[in-house]
Amino acid sequence: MIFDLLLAAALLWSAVQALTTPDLFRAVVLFIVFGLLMALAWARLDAPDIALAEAAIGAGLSGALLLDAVGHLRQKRRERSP
Amino acid sequence: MRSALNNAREYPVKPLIRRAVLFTALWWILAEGNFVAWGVGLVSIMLALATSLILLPPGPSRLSLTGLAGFLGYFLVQSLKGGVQVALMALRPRLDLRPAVVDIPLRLPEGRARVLLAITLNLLPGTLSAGLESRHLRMHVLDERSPVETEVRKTETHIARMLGLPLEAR
Amino acid sequence: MDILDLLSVVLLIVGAAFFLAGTMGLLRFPDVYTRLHALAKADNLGLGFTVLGLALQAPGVAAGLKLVLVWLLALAASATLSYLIARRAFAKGIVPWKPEEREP
Amino acid sequence: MTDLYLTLAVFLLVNLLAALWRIARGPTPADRLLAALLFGTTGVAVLLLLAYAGGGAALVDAALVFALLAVITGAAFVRRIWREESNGHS
Repeated sequence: MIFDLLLAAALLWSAVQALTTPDLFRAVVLFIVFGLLMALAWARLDAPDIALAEAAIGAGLSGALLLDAVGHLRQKRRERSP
Repeated sequence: MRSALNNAREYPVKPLIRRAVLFTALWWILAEGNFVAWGVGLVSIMLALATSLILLPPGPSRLSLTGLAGFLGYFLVQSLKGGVQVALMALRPRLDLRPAVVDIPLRLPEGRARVLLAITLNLLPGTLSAGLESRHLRMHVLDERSPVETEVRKTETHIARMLGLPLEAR
Repeated sequence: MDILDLLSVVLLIVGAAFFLAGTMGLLRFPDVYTRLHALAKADNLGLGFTVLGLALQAPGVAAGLKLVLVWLLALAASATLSYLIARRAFAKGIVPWKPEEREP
Repeated sequence: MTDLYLTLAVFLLVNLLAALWRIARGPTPADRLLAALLFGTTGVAVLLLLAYAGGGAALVDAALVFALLAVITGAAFVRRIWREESNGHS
């Protein structure tokens, strides 16, 4: 019970932070963290297969792709204003 | 003797079998001991075998089993020590850190062995590798008073014994 | 409660203590390098003890070995990653933290 | 035993929440990522505990994925983000 409440609070906090932070990189890290917490939530909801998919696709692959995208964006910005 | 060696190089059968056995054992563990899905398992084993042959072509390996056991024992004891040490540092009410950066000359030949050394040192007490140069290893040390060089030398010796590599005298 | 259960209780609690130490290190240590030390060593040891404690309760040999496999994977992952991050930090010129000189 | 597993899972979750503070504080990008990696290791432990607290063996597979995932994220970070800003050093 305490576990679920804490998990829900952390989920809400990371989601709000990820949406409102102005720093793109921090938003991506928070997104990854949100994905990992969400996987834990799925595990608590007796859906281990969705937990697996969430961890692999939601946090892992999308996280890495988003990090990659932020890297490209930064590089572009630097090229434009050296 | 020589012709046997040449044959082994042309048809790397032995490493192939060794790897196949390894991957089968891995699959057995992953499937938690039951062979219900062993069709999928067979395909996975084949794919893993092909990938490993592409990424890591079998070379002349002289992995010594006693060396491996020695290395594992040393590694387990030392990493336990490392964890306890860093845990005590983190939980002490007053932080007592004396970090320093040291360069340690390397004696292992270039290649996998050096990478293994750098990565292993990350889990041993108070050391964190931060860059392999051509002649030395740059390390961040948690406590400059600890005998880092002796520890690195010991780890080096264990790795060299495990992989059957010579250590350059310095 | 037999001796095996007792042993796994002890192992699990020791593991949790190491996790606590890792988190404390992450929060209290002064710079990236020292935090990497704390994460790589303490957390992996914590996971190791947790895995051992659970493996004693595992339904079969293969299930127990699978837990150990998870641990080995996590070990390799964090050792490699801390090397990569530390190397990049040095390349970027982040100066390691030094304690201020205190007169004895 | 199940009670102990759940208690320890709660304890580890509190650890995770403490690490969120490091993400909020920074100061360098690497510090934020380190906290995310801590989520990886500790998440593995939480999942394993949940698996043995009656969550089913499939959660061990999820834990395996957690452990793998940390490498992918970290490698993407080191190769892509933390790269070109160092003109002059390196």
